[in-house]
Amino acid sequence: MAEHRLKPITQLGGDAPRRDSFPGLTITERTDTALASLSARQSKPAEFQTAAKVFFGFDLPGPARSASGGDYTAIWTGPEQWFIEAPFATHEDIAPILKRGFGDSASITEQTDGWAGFDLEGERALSVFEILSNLDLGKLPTGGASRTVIEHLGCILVCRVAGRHYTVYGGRSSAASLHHALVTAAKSAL
Amino acid sequence: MSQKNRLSGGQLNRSKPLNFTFDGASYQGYEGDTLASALLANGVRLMGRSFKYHRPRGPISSGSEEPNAIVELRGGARQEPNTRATIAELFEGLSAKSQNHVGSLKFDFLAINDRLSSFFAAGFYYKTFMWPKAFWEKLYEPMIRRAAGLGSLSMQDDPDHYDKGFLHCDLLVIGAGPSGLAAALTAARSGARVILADEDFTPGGRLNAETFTLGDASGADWAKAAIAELASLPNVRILTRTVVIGAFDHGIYGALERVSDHIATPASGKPRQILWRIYSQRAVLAAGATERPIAFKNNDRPGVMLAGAMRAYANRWAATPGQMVAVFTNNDDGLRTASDLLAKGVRVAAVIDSRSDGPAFQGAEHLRGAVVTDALGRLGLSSIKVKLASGETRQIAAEALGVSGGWNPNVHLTCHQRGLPVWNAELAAFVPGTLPVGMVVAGAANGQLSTSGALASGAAAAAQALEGIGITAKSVDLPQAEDAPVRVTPLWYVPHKGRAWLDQQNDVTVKDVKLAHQEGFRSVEHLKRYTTMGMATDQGKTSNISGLAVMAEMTGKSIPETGTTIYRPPYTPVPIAAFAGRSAGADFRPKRLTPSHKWASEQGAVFVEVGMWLRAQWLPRAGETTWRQSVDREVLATRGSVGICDVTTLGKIDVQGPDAAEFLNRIYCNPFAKLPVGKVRYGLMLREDGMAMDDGTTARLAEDHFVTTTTTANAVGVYRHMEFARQCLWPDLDVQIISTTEAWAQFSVAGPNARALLEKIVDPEHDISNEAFPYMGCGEITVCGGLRARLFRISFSGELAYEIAVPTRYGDGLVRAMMEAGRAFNALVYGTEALGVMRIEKGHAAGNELNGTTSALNLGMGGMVNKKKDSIGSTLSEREGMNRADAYNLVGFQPVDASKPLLGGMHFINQGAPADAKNDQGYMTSVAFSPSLGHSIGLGYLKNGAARKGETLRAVNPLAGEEVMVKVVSAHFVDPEGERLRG
Amino acid sequence: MIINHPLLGPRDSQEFVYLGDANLIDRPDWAAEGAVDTFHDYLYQRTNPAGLHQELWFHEQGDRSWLVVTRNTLTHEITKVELARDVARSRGRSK
Amino acid sequence: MMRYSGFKVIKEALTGHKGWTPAWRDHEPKKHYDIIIIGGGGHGLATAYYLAKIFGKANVAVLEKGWIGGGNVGRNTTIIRSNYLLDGNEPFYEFSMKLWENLEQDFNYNAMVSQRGVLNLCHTDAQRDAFRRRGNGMRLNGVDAELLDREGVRKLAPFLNFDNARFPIKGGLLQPRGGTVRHDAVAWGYARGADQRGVDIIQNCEVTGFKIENGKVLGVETTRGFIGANKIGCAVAGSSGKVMAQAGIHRLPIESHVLQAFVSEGLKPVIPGVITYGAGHFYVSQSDKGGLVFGGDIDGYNTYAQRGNLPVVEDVCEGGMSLMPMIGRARLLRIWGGIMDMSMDGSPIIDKTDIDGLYFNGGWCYGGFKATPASGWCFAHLLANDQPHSVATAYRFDRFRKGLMIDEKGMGAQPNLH
Repeated sequence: MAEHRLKPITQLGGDAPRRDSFPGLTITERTDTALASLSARQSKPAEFQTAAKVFFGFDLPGPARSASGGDYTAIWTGPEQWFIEAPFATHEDIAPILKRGFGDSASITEQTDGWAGFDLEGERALSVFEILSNLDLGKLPTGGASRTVIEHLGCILVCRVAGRHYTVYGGRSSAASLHHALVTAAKSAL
Repeated sequence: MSQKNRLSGGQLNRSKPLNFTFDGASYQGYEGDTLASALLANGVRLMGRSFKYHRPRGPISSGSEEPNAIVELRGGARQEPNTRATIAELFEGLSAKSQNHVGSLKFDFLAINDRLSSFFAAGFYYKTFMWPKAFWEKLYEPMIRRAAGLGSLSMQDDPDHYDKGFLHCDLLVIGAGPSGLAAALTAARSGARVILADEDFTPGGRLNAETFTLGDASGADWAKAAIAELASLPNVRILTRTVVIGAFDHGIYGALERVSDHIATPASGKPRQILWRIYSQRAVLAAGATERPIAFKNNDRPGVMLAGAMRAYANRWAATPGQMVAVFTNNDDGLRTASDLLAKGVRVAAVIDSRSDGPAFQGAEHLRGAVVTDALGRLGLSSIKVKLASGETRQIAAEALGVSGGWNPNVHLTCHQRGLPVWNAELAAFVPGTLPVGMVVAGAANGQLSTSGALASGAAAAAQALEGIGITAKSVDLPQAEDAPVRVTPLWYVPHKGRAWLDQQNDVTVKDVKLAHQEGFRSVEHLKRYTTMGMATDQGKTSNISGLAVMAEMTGKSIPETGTTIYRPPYTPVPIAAFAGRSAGADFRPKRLTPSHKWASEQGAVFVEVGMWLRAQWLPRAGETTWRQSVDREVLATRGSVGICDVTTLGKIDVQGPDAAEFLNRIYCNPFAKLPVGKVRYGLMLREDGMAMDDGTTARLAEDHFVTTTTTANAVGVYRHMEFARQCLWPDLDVQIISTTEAWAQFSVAGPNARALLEKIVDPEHDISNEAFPYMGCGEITVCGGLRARLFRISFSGELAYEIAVPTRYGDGLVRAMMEAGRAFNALVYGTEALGVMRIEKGHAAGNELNGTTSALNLGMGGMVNKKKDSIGSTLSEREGMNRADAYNLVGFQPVDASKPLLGGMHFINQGAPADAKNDQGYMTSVAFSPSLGHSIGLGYLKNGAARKGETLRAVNPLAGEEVMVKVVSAHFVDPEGERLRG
Repeated sequence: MIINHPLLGPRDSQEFVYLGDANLIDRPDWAAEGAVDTFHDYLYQRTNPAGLHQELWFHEQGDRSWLVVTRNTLTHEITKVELARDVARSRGRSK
Repeated sequence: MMRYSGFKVIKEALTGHKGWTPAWRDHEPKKHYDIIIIGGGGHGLATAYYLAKIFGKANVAVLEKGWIGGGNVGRNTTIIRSNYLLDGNEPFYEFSMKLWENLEQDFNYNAMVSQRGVLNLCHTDAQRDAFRRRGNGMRLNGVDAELLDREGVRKLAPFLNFDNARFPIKGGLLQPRGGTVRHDAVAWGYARGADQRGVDIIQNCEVTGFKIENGKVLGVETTRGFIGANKIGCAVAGSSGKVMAQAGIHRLPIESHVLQAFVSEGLKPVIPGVITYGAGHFYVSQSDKGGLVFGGDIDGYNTYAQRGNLPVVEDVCEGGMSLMPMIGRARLLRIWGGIMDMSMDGSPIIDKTDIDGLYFNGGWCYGGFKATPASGWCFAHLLANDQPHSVATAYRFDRFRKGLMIDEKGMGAQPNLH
């Protein structure tokens, strides 16, 4: 990507990711991830399968799961649809990168700035989620992922390490409200 | 005052005395007390006044079923009306006030109602207060309202924080008495995920109130050990101070945890209460039973209480309502109260047993075959009158009377899905009938009233529940415990001329039930509604069955034939704030902020709520004193040079795939199949009923790639609708859609200098000249030295205009860069008001016009509905009622006198016709002051409006007594030929 | 309520948005004779059964699937949950 | 015929209440009636009352499957108002309001009609414009309406959240004549009035089938035997689908949904009239007993179960805590649910059916209570004269086919959005 002269801001409006610490938990603004949606086209299922294998080097995960390999993590978000995570620094242009791998066997849409991610890490993570999410996170294994609702906001929740590390993606425009909800819950529970 | 009625023993922490006040007087109690137990220990029996007759009242129970001892707890903004003293945990500094009296608790002027009670019989108000007609609202009702109600709200915003949470388990055990503990132990040892919820602050249920032993241990100690074991297991969650309030569909239970109610104020950031939504595979209801009173004359005197409660106060709380007590019972359990109080050193004046054939009682005078006929002592019991088996009446001095009419299983949660309980003649009580799916009932709640029976049924219930979800229960060794039979001879009330209370809080007496019967209100629901029985804060927990029994006697039917009331959630009342949780006040709903929010805040923008979004409404500058000054300036500057507006809030849906064009062709009423790549087209989307659903522009970025925009308000609904079409109507169309609304920061750049400004932003390799990038063109470009961006040549304002989009994180940078680049043109950012003014000047429909009842024809776009293809809504838009000659058409209006303002919501009346509904010609949808034209303008729907341009009409606003003469004009006020936007 | 999503397992119904009778899948042929009448029946007339009801729910706060849920309107018991796309295809809908 | 009065109450109080007689009598069904009304709810009883009183038809029976007043007239939030937007509705609801205003003297029963005002709040300029359109429409129909600004609202309800609101209060539309009525008393008053005029009120009598020959209805099968009739009117609200199916009408422009409602513990008076939040699902009034009576949106799924679920309870309380956080410590005492017959445009139907002699009254959505008197009168008019009453001409079945929907909210053919 060319060097341009526009300065980015984080989803919370800052210059650098924000970090909030609580006993047993830290909440960190996630700003280093590029995202795109990848949807298989109905007309070319075989080409899509092949492309996915070649491009990622791993099988795309099934419902409520994510899978990782190399630069990429694929999160199942719906039937025949995945969100692809990759390092922002090298994949800011993630949509054309994927397009090159999938051609017209997939529909690909840049989602990087559609979402605001927060990482919740620490041994008390589940105590906080229990007042945020109706998902049974106690049973969600490492790699589990689900779209759900947190404090009226549609979110994508990814379990990086069961019981310890979760990522919550919410709509970028409501990042401040999502952050407020996470921090309020952490104060309340911890 | 000393704790003159404090006994020895009990489960109190005597090393921790607590000071508290009631009605301003100071008292002391101990950790482990409730407000009621501490007051009783201090010799206070009078704690409240009844609802209707303002009768003096004391506690009749020691639990959440309490109808009488309800107080205003705490003060200031934290004042809690109607709090049951019987479950309010004592804490240092607690202050409580009695409620519902005029004057003091002891001398309540409204006690006059009691003297006049014969005029206030059940339903009296339906028969009077009707004359003269105006008096109801002016005199009678205000009088009634002033007298009614119980406690008071502080009228201040609740300062506390409430949480909502979600828990999952294999087995939810409701109640931690003997059966609940046995169930929880069974399930926990079997490896199931268990949640054990109990409303009390000390789990154990009746085990804490009784002197029975379980094996070698006291009941309380056994409970403590069981809880300790459960707490040590990782698969068990114990929730104390948590009442399960409702059984909802599919194993979902609501539960309220009182996290901080036992301390003066919640710790900083901590919740007062949490509303848990518990997802259970199975549930064991072990909610115990509630004792019921026997009604007799003046049975509501302070000091008359349930026998089991009297015993609980003595055993658990080491408190007695008096040093000389008596017991009145129709069953064996009542006798226990007498022996337990004797064991505590309280004198028992007599045991009045309505049965002649019950077991003999030693230790106090046992009057068998006798009944209590009256209670004396206005502010507190002093003596009772007893009718002996011989027929003689005897007066017996007593400060308190324990009454037991038998026990009613707590079947409430079994009824929450409209299951009906069934009558059990042996217990003379209703027991659970049809159960919610997944629920098993155990212990006293299921009619197993002995400790031994409760333990066994708890273990069995857990095993049965687990079997249903494929878990084999391990058997649990249960301790030896009492297994006494119930032996009850029903006695609901003692017949007498005086008033005998059933529902104490609402002052419903046996006479009222009889009157209801006399007047034909004989079904249970009629009885309840006519007399208000069971509608008080205790929901009739101690009165409903007795009332039913009296009605059964009247009708000559059995109790089950007479009916049962439907118990509904919540089991006990729940603060409204707890149901709201964190979604209160300004946190009611999340906010959505635009990419330029930070920049606009720095500029001092005034923001407005648009759905969930906050958008800049206008950006005032120094010296501007009214919003109109700012908005007029923004409009004129834009039309005069260039203005920028954040339009990110418009929905953007990415539509891709080989069938994307065909899909859009069916979603929109106008054609899309042949839209060239690099072009944008306006689309009108109809609902299937032919009414306009939404509108917006769609850009074709590639053969198989479109970006569709929706209005801000409809973004979510349109996406849902498109998914419906894609998945349900045409499942084999190869099209994929996804929202990209927030991924792109999008700005409108409008005005004669728009292109000049953008040429400084858009990288030079992209030619945006009019020839290379004409009106309705679009393309992917780069800006500011290589950042990927999208450019659309579309115009809402009617000016030469573009919309430019960059990834959202750069939106803030882009607006700053554009302001910098626009300095030479005096570029400014305009808000939603100026946006609105310009769209009205241009005659574009927006939310006010797309109100869900307007068709394409109404909007003046009837011709857009293409009849050569199938599209949603096209067929039903052909219906005759939607194509009448006098259908509404969207037209423009301007005041005949240019100085007159117009208002949205004015109605149109023909000149010379009276302003009434018959002559209503339509209404004004949107208005603005047009700074371009120097007068107000409006859009509106007018019957047959398209054919009426040039007419003069009255625009009336009877709400304000105003009217303005308006001229019907074209809705395109500015640049009607559209020359500017093509320039 | 809990909807047992065919792909995701049990989910709180609060994540879903309800539309109505699953017969809304059976959109009539616009080009047929009397289309206004058939569209009227399709859009406005409901059997509204007291008992088993096939109905459309959208997993809005989830995977964005439209589901056909078979639910008893007297007890709320759910006996079947299918992807609406599969149901639509089985009812002969295609492009 | 016993007349209620203050004098009578005093006399009975002094003589031990021995003289009161049943408010209505229990009848055995006769073999045949001129008119049978199915449904002993508010609308059915009102229909019978007006048939007898206004249209001179006394050979009428009301058949109720359970106890009268046990349907939606006994489970609603007791609000009356006539602040409708559209021509098809407004005159009808104003007719109803006028009947409310004279009801108690008319049927000699104090139903506590209390016109303390209905205030709808608005939170955006567009909402205010829509309220101005509505209020002006009301005024053109001769109905009272006032458009309040923010300060006007503050004067009326100073306890609302003016300072820390997610959706600020911009103003409100007030109908001063709106208010509340003691709901059960409406059913009982109509029942008593109808009974006194010769109508047979038959409880515990469930209709199980219709006898229809040659397209003409002849009577109903019931749990208490066959009862013949020349005409039958069906006014069963949430059971419309079930009962009409017995007559062979299997599809209606109606869905059954549950609306939950709530009451708090009794409190000293705080809420003056009825207040409706315009940015969330919450409306509230306070009963004469002191309970806050409140509600919000329907649960949103088809059901006949008369009970709902937690999400809506929470949503409604969230609305309340957003609009008036001072109610936080008031406790919600009881939740109940009623089955609403939600029509396809949110407006009711009072019409003949395709079966000769069978008439239908339904589709009231959650607005049926306020309509009770007018619905009864207009249905009686239709039954007696075979012509719609002039204020109910729009409530026809065929309006959907003709494209003449009466869609107050503009939500289209989706009942759970009305």
